[in-house]
Amino acid sequence: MSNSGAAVDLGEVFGPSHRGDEPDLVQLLTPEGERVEHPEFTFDLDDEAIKGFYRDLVLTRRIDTEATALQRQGELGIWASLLGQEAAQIGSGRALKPQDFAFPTYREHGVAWARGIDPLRLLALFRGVDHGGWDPKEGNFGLYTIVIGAQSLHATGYAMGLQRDGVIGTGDPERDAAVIGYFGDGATSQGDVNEAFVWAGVFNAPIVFFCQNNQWAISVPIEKQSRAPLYQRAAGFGFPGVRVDGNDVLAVYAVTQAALQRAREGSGPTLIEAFTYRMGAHTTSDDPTRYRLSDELESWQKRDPISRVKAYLVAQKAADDDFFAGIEQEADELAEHLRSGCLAMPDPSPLDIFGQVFAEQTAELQLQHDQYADYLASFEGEHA
Amino acid sequence: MSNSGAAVDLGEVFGPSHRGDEPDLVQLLTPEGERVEHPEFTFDLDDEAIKGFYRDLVLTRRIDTEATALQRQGELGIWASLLGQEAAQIGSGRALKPQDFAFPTYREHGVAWARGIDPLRLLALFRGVDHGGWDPKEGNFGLYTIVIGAQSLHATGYAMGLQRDGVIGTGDPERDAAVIGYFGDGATSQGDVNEAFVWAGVFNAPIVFFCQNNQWAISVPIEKQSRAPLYQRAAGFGFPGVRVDGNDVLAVYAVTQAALQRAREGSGPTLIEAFTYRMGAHTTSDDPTRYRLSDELESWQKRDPISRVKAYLVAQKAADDDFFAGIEQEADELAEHLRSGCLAMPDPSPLDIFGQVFAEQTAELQLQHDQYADYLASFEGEHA
Amino acid sequence: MTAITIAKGLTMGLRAAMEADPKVLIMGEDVGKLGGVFRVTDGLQKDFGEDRVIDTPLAESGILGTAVGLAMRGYRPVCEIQFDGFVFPAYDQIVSQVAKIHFRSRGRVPMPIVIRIPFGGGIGAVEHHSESPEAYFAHTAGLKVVACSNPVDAYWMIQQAIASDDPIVFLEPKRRYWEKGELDEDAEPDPLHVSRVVRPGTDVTVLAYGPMVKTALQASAAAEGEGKSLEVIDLRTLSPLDVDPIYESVRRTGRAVVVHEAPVNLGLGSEIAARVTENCFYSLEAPVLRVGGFDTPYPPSRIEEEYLPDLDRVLDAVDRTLDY
Amino acid sequence: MTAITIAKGLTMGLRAAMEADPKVLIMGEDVGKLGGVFRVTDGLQKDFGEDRVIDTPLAESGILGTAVGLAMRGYRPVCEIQFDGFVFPAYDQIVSQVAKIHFRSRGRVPMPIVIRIPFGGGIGAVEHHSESPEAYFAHTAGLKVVACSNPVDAYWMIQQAIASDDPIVFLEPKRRYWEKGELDEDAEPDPLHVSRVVRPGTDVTVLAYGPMVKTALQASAAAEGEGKSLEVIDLRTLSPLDVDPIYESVRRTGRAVVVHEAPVNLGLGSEIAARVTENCFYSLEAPVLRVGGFDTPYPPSRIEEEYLPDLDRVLDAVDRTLDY
Ligand SMILES: Cc1ncc(C[n+]2csc(CCOP(=O)(O)OP(=O)(O)O)c2C)c(N)n1
Ligand SMILES: Cc1ncc(C[n+]2csc(CCOP(=O)(O)OP(=O)(O)O)c2C)c(N)n1
Ligand SMILES: [Mg+2]
Ligand SMILES: [Mg+2]
Repeated sequence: MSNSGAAVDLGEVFGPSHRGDEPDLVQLLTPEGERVEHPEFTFDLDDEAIKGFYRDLVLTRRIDTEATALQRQGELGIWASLLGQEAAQIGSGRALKPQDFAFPTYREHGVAWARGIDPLRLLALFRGVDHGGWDPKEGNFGLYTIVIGAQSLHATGYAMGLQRDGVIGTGDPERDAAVIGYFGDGATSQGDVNEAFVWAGVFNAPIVFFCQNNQWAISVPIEKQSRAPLYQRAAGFGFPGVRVDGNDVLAVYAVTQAALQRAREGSGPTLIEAFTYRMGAHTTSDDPTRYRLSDELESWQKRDPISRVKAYLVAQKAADDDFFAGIEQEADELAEHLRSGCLAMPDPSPLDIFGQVFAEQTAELQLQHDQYADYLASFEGEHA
Repeated sequence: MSNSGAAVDLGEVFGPSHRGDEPDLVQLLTPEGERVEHPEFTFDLDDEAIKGFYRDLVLTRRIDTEATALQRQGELGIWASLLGQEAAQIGSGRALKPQDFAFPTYREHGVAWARGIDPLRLLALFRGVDHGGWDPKEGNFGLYTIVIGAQSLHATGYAMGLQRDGVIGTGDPERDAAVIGYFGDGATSQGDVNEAFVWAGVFNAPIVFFCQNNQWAISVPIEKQSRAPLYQRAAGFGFPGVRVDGNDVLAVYAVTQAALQRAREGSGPTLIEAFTYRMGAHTTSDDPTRYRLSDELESWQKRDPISRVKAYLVAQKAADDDFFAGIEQEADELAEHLRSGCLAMPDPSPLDIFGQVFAEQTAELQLQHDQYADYLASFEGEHA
Repeated sequence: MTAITIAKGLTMGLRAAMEADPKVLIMGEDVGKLGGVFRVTDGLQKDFGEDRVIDTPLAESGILGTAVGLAMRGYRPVCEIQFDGFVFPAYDQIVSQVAKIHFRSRGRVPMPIVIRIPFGGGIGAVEHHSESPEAYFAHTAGLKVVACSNPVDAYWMIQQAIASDDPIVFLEPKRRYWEKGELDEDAEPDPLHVSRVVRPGTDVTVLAYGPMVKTALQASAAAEGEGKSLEVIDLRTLSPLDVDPIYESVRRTGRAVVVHEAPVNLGLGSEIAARVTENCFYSLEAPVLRVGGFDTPYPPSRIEEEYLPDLDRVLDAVDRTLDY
Repeated sequence: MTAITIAKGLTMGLRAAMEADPKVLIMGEDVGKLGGVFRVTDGLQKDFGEDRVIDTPLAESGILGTAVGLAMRGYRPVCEIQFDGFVFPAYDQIVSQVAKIHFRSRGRVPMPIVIRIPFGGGIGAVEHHSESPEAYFAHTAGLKVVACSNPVDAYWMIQQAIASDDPIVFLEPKRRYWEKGELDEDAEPDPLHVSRVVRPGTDVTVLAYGPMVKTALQASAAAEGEGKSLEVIDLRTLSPLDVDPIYESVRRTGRAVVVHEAPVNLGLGSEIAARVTENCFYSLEAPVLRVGGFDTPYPPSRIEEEYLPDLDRVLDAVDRTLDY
């Protein structure tokens, strides 16, 4: 297949294909832990807040480690690790106000944490105990959505609901609300995500599209999903896009906070591309050695989202050994909570499912329930 | 619903939503029939060619008028008029080489004409005689596709086939081929069209996406489909987009020709937005007075695609009255061909459909065929 | 009592639902100023505004997907799919989201979404405008599916569907949109998920829904002339099926014919045949016969009358079951 | 003779098809270097290159839609859908394009596309990874649907499907991917659209396909111990159905049980029950019974074994039909 033998490159008459290949990356904290400034985005919280982020990052990573271990031990069916994406999730999750609403994929354990969801609820899903064990209205955190991209439209619709409820642009900071919709780099290829962009643009919906570009969709690299940098997708739908260092929790926080505020004020949608890296396998079922080289991983390890925050806190003398030790201990307790909670989790009753299909039960399902109950009862003698 | 009470507009930190609201429109022939130059695109054919375009435009419009009349008289079930879009279709259709392939919607009667499809075949579809009465391999013109946007992916796949066949970038002008995929402004909201953009970008497919922005999708105006000018959509997928005066057959030809050549040479996809206007109803079933004002139509009538070519030819003294009279006569003959051909068109046999489902007939369908034949035969006595 | 068409019954029902509950929204392509290509939403945007009657961009997945989000925020979206053949781009959102979210959330998140689909053929349309997709939805656990066949049901059933907290695919017999009936707004309507004997009879039970109810009634009138008494049941609810009146009737008649426009293979008739046989085995004098579209794509409209079940084909099946 | 798994049979079959015809392409998510999440395309990109084994962007409609265009250009795309639950974004392209283009073009444009779908449950997966969507496709005129149940069929059927000029939905029993069987590459395979008696018997006919064939065989072994002789038929072809061996068997046994994982309501069993009843009416000693998933969405995996038909539920149905 030869695509290269062009006699004259007519590219120029149409102008460049996209805005250039080396996009700006908003960064406020370097991999070495140095604070840097950005002309447009400022981080306006103090070191105490950064210590809070540090705690979130470490605990989130511990959730991930423990869940991975539980999966290896057969306690979970599968686990989707967020290793490497902690800053993208904590930075964005912490930028949310209580009245904002987040729509996750299946990997947003850090956002769940920031929204106050007990991580045991996440484990329940991956254990196969339920398909979504929390109430979206508590913590304003939607259920995990596995079909790639589907939630981007739900998020947009929810944002249109906020508009109809009159909680946009009132100027009341306790009231004005926005939506954040998460998805991955691979998801940007799905029709649904692009339709969400259309809708959000046309209706000026109060939504932030938060794309974690972790460079991979299982084994497929980002080059196979888009020829242009992802954040540039937004302009063609009529709203701004920005690329942020997804491993820099300060920058992610600052950019997300500004985009959310923009949405709450009624100025419409924003696409944030958090440039990050999936340091682990796609899930515990995956074997990334089949498709990527280890030096890529190594280069990203140098940009680890947690170590730079620690380096900063240490350099600033904002945190001492006790602080770090305290968090380690908290992490150990959390891990123990997860482990014991997971092992203690009861299986659901197979008879429950018949009542969960509809709000208004049907005679047919009630009959299936009763027949199945009778059927199960018919074995009771045998097994006794 | 108040979206406007923003305290501070944070728009600026993210930069502009899109590239600005007054996009360039490539034009080479003004509505008054004056030739103008454009820095990037040149029209390099002579007045004879323009006379050929004029003939195409007039005959295409006549096909449309006659088909509309036939529908009114009950001979067609429905007709989708291309009134006002003749230049967009003839200009782009005439830019195609024989080896190129075109994927139409349901309104590309002008492109069909340029590809040498007997317009009677179009009438057959709208009459309900068949779902697609021509062989796509003759004339390299795909079947009309009614599901909005679906054909954009077919076009992209076909273009990938050209790549695999090695007929891209060989430098042989008789061999190098490209694909053109047509769709409307409304179609740009469909997931499929955006997925086609993803694919075309990623695989650098030799395809021209030709969007006729006729300002309306039935009753829905373009503002409800996109917040940004449509041609700007392309950049976010990694290829160039351009807006051309869709009522200027010279400009459409020049731009399409350049984009096709770019594709044939292996430089990848282009999106062309032909800015035009649907001067008639959506179809003969539609009543546009319910949703749009007549002065909009009037302003577009001043930009009619045919009259400007006539004005040019007259001003240039490139064509005389005989020329114009000759074309009118040709048009009358064409209309007569359509009318008599349409009335003479035989209905299909209901027994044929069973054999058209599969390449390899199934026993089940053969049985249904035979049973239905018997059933029909059982009435024969009665009706005799 | 006023004489109204099915289309008018739907418009009136939608209006009543919007007046009763400010959370009811209408969304779809051309539902605003145009009032929909069938004018079912005529006048509603004018009276309820663009926030409640939403002309959407042209993408069905977008319509259903944003409806899910609106439902999560407490709204009750009524989505119009312009024609049956255009529901498929929304299929993923319907099957994997709308149908499953109540279950996924263990009942915490209801999905009060109505998906209105003008369905079926017989209007001389081009491809994709005459499909009968009901079996796809009836096979999908988590969806309820109903079809109206007359103006009175149209008026009440659409309101009941909107009032339901479950997602409902609401099928409208497009070729019957302009048929008239008398509406008494004060009468008590039947519940939504109930089938109804629309013509009593003794020899064969004919089961139909949507556009085929009229055809079945025509067949029963013709059969009467030949001394055969057909009992016609309008199913109304396709999922869940209301099986009791069906079984009751078949136990009396011993014979049943199911009629629909959709292809016979795995059409609604197959489920009804299977269940009737299982539950009325010893009453059946003949197998349940099915009359439907052939197992071909919908044909060009000049021969659609041959594809669609008509009076003669129903009578033919009736005769065949009587021959057993 | 070599012992191979179903997954391996498919890999070998795909390789053979690609060697036989340079127009055969493989496309899908992760089918390249990774070899697919089930490794069915393992090694093929390495040997046939990126032009013939195409890692696509993540969008199923895009996969099927571009496959249509490639087919129009003379290629024979084999599309992998990663899991059953992810076929729905491609539903429109499959139902309105792939299935209809041969018909639309009056036979001028064939659609030699194979859609491979690992289907069914039992692997402890999260939501959307255990669906059984076969009835959706079987109800769609213009598609052919087959399911393999063992390594030998996997090897031959995938090659036959690719060689067919019609679009074929090819269902792979994912929970049986690693089950082994002996392949004799020199043996003459059965044709694609043929059902097969895999265990002869006299009392009840048990019809199954894909993953349930093994379950049916287990049930028949257990029943034998209780003195009941079950005849097990592996349907193999779901659309068109190969009805003759089914009728022949039921006419002998007088009783039939259909088993599948998909919900019973409008599942394949309903069509089989309806047809068997119509065609073997006077031979039936009992109604055709159906064993399948409940009419709920697929449950969380900790209770999937309760949802899925197993040996006991098949035997229960067998006993119930014998009670008539
Ligand atoms: C519609 C659909 N197709 C395929 C899959 C299988 N799948 C699960 S995750 C995944 C890759 C997703 O990549 P990306 O969007 O980048 O998110 P990431 O997993 O990297 O966070 C795929 C293909 C799916 N879940 N849904
Ligand atoms: C998937 C789908 N949804 C809805 C329709 C009904 N429909 C036919 S044409 C049309 C408007 C198309 O607008 P546009 O893409 O701008 O093309 P135009 O008709 O203006 O040429 C609609 C909604 C359809 N054909 N397909
Ligand atoms: Mg990714
Ligand atoms: Mg338009």
